[in-house]
Amino acid sequence: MTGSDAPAGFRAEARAWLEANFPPSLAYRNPVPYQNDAAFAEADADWQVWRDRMAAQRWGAPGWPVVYGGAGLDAGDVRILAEEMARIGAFNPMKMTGYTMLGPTLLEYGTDAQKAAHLPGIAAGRVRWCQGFSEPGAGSDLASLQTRCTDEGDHWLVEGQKVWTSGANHADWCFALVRTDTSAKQRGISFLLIDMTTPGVETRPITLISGSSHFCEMFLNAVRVPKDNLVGRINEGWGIAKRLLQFERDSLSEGRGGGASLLPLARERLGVDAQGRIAEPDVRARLIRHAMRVQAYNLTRARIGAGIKAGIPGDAMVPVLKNLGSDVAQDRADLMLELLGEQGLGWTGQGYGETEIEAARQWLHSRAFSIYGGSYEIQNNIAAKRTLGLPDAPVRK
Amino acid sequence: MTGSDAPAGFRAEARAWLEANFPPSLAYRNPVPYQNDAAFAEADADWQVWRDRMAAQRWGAPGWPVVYGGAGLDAGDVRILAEEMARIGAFNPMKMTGYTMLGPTLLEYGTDAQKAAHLPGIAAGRVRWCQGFSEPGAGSDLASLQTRCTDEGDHWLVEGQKVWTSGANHADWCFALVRTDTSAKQRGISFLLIDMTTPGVETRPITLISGSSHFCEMFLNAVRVPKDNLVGRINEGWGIAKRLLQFERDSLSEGRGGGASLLPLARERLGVDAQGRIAEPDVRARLIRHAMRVQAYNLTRARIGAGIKAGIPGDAMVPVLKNLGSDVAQDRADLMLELLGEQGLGWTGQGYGETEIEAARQWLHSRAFSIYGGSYEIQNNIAAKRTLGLPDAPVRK
Amino acid sequence: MAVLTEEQALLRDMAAEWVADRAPVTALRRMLHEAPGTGYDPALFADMAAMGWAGILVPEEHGGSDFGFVGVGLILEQLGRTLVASPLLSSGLVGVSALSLGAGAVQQAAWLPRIATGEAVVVLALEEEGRHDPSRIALAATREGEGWRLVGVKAPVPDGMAADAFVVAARVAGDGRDGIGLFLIPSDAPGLSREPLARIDGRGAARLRLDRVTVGDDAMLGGAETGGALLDHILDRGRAGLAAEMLGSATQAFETTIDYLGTRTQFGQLIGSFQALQHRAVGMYAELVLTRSAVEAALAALDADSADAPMLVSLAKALAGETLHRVAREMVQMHGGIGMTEEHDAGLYLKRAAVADATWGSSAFHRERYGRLAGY
Amino acid sequence: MAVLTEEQALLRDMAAEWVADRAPVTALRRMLHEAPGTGYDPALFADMAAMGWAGILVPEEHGGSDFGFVGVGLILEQLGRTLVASPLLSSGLVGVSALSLGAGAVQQAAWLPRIATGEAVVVLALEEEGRHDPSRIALAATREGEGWRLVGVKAPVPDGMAADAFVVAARVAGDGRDGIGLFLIPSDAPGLSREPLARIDGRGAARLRLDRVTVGDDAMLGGAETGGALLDHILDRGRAGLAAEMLGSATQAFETTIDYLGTRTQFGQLIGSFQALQHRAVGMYAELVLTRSAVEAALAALDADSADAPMLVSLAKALAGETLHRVAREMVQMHGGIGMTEEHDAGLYLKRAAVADATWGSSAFHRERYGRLAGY
Repeated sequence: MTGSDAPAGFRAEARAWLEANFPPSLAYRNPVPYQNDAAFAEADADWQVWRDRMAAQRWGAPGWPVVYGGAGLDAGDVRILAEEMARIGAFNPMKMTGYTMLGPTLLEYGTDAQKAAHLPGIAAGRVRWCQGFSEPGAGSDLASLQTRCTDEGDHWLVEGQKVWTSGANHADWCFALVRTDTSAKQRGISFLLIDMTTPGVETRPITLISGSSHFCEMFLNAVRVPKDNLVGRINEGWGIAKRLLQFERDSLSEGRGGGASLLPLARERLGVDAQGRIAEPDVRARLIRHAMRVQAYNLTRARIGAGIKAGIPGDAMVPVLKNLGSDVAQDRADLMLELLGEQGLGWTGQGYGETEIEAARQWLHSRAFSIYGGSYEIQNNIAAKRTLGLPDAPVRK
Repeated sequence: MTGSDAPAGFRAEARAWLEANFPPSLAYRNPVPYQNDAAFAEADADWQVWRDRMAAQRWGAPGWPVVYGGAGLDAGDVRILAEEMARIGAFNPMKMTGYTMLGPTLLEYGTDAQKAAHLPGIAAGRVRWCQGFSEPGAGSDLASLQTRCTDEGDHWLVEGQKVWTSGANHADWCFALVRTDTSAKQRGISFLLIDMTTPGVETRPITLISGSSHFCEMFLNAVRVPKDNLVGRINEGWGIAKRLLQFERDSLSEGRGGGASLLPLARERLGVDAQGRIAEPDVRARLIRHAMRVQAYNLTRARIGAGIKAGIPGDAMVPVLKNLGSDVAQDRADLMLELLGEQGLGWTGQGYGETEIEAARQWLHSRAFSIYGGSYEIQNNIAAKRTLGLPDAPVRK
Repeated sequence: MAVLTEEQALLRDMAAEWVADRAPVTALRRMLHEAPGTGYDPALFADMAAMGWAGILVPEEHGGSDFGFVGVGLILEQLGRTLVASPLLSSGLVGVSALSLGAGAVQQAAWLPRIATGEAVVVLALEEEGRHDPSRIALAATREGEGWRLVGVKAPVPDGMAADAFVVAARVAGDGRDGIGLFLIPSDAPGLSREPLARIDGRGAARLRLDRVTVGDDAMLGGAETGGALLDHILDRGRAGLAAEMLGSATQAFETTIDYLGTRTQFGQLIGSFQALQHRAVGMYAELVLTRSAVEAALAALDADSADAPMLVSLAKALAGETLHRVAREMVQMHGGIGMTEEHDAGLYLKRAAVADATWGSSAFHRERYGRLAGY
Repeated sequence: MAVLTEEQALLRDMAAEWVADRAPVTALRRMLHEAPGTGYDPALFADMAAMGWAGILVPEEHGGSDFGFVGVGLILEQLGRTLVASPLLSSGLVGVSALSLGAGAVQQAAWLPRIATGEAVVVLALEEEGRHDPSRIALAATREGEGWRLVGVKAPVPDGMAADAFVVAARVAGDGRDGIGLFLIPSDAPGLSREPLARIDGRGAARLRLDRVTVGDDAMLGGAETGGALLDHILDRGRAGLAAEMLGSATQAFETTIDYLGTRTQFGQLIGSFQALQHRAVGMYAELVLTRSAVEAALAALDADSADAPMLVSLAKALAGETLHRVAREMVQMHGGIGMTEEHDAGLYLKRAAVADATWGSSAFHRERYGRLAGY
């Protein structure tokens, strides 16, 4: 990828369309994860235009079958499209929970009816999903969940509480893990789709240290769910969830190497010396190391992507990439704060520019990268066991 | 300690004596741990002069009672003496295994007869000791040792094998852990003093990656040991050994912050820029961080020393200091190698200066700092449990 | 812990007890909620002043106790534990230092007694909306008749909304450290206006605007040639005090985390028994040990007026910044999701880490300064 | 692993098989014991040459296969696994690059076919007993009649005892990168002498003395103005190849360590089940993943003659140095005492890490170079 050649084929097509249709006002502005919920984005007129154009082009779910709202592109063209978007700081507006997590899971495990019912709305960015997995006190030990789901003959009856349900307050639907057998741990869990408008579903936002509230508590009080909304078989939801979590980790590590280069900001805020070097040697050394790791990380994503295209499985890399992605993104947020100095500490109000406020919020939010989607520690445990084949620690189960 | 005042009292006395008696040729040349054995040092005429002067002055064991060959100084004066030695790059030539480990242990646990028999020889630097603890295959799990010691009425009979016995090939005596009860683990271990000239004791040097051979295998074939050579009571040697290992860790972390500053070498080898700064920014940033950590480490040793003097116990710090000491010393060795570039890679022969060869050997040797005397991992385990009070990991015993 | 005199130990114990009783983290939350214009709880500060803390560095002839930097460090460390917001550092240490080191007898007599009683707050107005660099001050002070005219903006000014007077660092000549003058300016001076800044740690700070503020020659602290050196002295005292406060915050964040590791269960075992977390905890503890040594040495060097004080101060501030950042991050990480919520204390320590680190030079600034002072 | 062509995959598999069969680490120990004057085992290198590896970058018209940098990287990576000593990198890659990029047709025809068969070894004589810095070459080449006279010392020269000719970098004018000339000088040139250097990795290196060696204008590669740029090109190829070799060494050191973690028992459990070691192992693996990406990208950029090759090469060499150092240290640490003994392989990887990192610029050098190239 030297960028020196003129593009041809699908790359040329994608580039032309993106240049004609992507609103420049949005460049490099998404994802803004600490407030990356639909309600925020939809308040932006350009964002709406962009979503609708992408929906019409079917490039919000470029690799999905046409019958389910996708464009049916092959993996190579999907990658080219992503590269061309990254080139100009564009993004996929459909890339929310439904698209990154539930979509691929339904494609693998859903019935034809479930796929037809749910995928087109996701591909068009019209139906918002949330993930009802975590429960209070469970933390990383997901399988200890307690939300009960009982078979009432013509429907399921669900009773319990979820937490860390991202975007639940704006979501139309929820995919949830529920306990259908209390005598087993993993083997007593099922995977259920719940309409958020069902009576008995209530949500309450949790305020985070970054000031945003896209996480919620979700209360399920005698919620009646149609029998058809079970994905896979009863008590086999844990396997589906593990697969879905792979998609999640994968989507979380994507884009971590993104964002505009810190170089212009660094030159502006730190100044340059007589040799044209950034004037503060200590910060400069850290900026260089960061730039190198970002490039190596992005080369790694490209390499693994090319391998997958050629049939080399990339699953073993997923937990490692998740942690590397958190690292580079947190490092970037740290450096941004360092560059801004006193101007990077603003919470609201006058005295601070929009980017300055955003840098502070983003820095606070970045600490979550190594917690959600499976913590840093959990990823390391998984990688030690599955990727490296190291022996099990004698953990009491 | 600003150094601006003229010294008074014991400090003045120590400074004057040291300046008059310490051979300048030895300044900053000890410890050279990778070859820090008596055989090496004794080949140096100045080293012999220095040892004999220190022995006559009784400052080789400054804090020990006069009756056992010490100078009977109080803790404050002992520290002043150490500071004055550090000031001119001097060192204590008696500071070998016998002095740092066995001496304080005998002072606590030995009989009067044992103290009278062994301490004066150590204080004068005339009797060399080695430590017979580790065994093949035991690694960090010291208490799994197998060397058998049986009571034959008028003597002990010892049979087994030791390894990592530092300086065994030059030692006169050995303090060893032996198994006197096979039905218990820790509670079946005793602490024994063995004359290395006893029939059945054989040693074989182990060559290390740094090319030195101060570690040995030690074979004990039907070795007869007098009954009086047991320190403490039978089967209670593990407690004594743990205490001795604290002395060892403590002595290992001592002096880790020492050595001449890297600054002159760095300025010479890297050059300086127009502003007088070391010319390579990346290496310079690392040198600065290293200098800061060395100073903080030395301040910490001084602070804890002052606390101990005032009756604040320092035991909880020992494992933490051991690891910090390894870190700074390894970091120093790394930086030395970096500064020398291609000239830091010599093994022997022409083309390399003496300091250059020594830097390479010292770098290789420095990797052992975090292994011997209780590995980095073991120190962390101890500190987690004893210093921080964290709960036990569910390790199978 | 340093070896303390009996008086020092008493002071520390009194501070620890007061903080636990009167100013736990809930007091900070209450202050954030009530949002007084000062950015701290005036009742709490009055309480501190009544105990003599506001005057702890004020000479005895001006009504203080002149207790020294090790002493004030002991209090600041305890305040740091629960993130107490107060002008003890900005005024009681930095303001007092500016006046003690640079002001004439008249100004000292006018301000120091009132600072000691807590009636007056005098703070340093230094930063100019960017990265800390005292040698690059731009706010212009130009000669006007027998006095000076100052024009420009200062922000952030810690505790600037509560201040009764400012020590304003201004450019009087050339560039670099040598052309800096310090001016003592009352907050009601014509042409001076201020507005509050909302920062992530919720403490009081102001944006100060000087619109042709004119002052007489007697407003200048020190001389026009020595202002830069004087500023360094004042800053080093503030940095050492801040490092002590940061050490307290880091120590508390660490202890809270260790407690959590000993009570929280995951996968059927206490998370504190997981070896990877244990080793990271020991690593943090080691950093705290090093930081404490550096902080105590810096404070003692200031008390002794020793020549290596600037290096030791940079060592202390750099390590305090690195350590507080690291511990606060691990506090969030080891608490997991709950540590990211506004209702948990971890976020408060994290936010304070960022502000405290940036104040009067980040770790990066002080590593570089240490390197220059040491000849690297 | 990169997506390889069928030919490349075959080459890699052949190399892996050959290394396992013919050149395990015991072969290095045998060589160190026998200490041939070359610093490598000539029989093994003859074997490599017979398989066509010595000529893998030589153009087809000169008897090579011109297989490209990704291809030679695959071989070097396999050789790196067992620390095979050979002039494949110093001559087959660097020597060939100097001749291909800088030599005239006569010299190419004289040397390239003999390099391809393994008969001749041509290496770069660059360093001058200090830190790597190609812009500060001091060895003087002065005009003498129609040619040049060279005086000075070059050390270390990798595989310099075995070399039949040297590409000597010399100062022809001014200072900095612009006044550098490269001269092709046969090892039997009058005034040229050499002595072996004993380095910690045991491979062959020489100290070269040029005592008024005179050569004609035709000995100069490239021109007097472009020598510095030519040298950078040659070096970048060498660095990328070396990074591939280092990746192989690091990968093997890692795998050996992982195996040990899965078999060694302490305190009644496999040490690989200790969580602190597991997390450190995953950390190493992540570095290996990043390093592989950088190495493959650098080699591919050289094949494509792409403008970002210098940056990618510095990225690869820097990461390879950091990673090999880290993995070799952890190999020693995780093996404990046995890892420190001469009889264990860990020390061989550690020693090689130091030499390979320092060769043609350490990680520190390449981080700085990357930063300059990127505009930092």
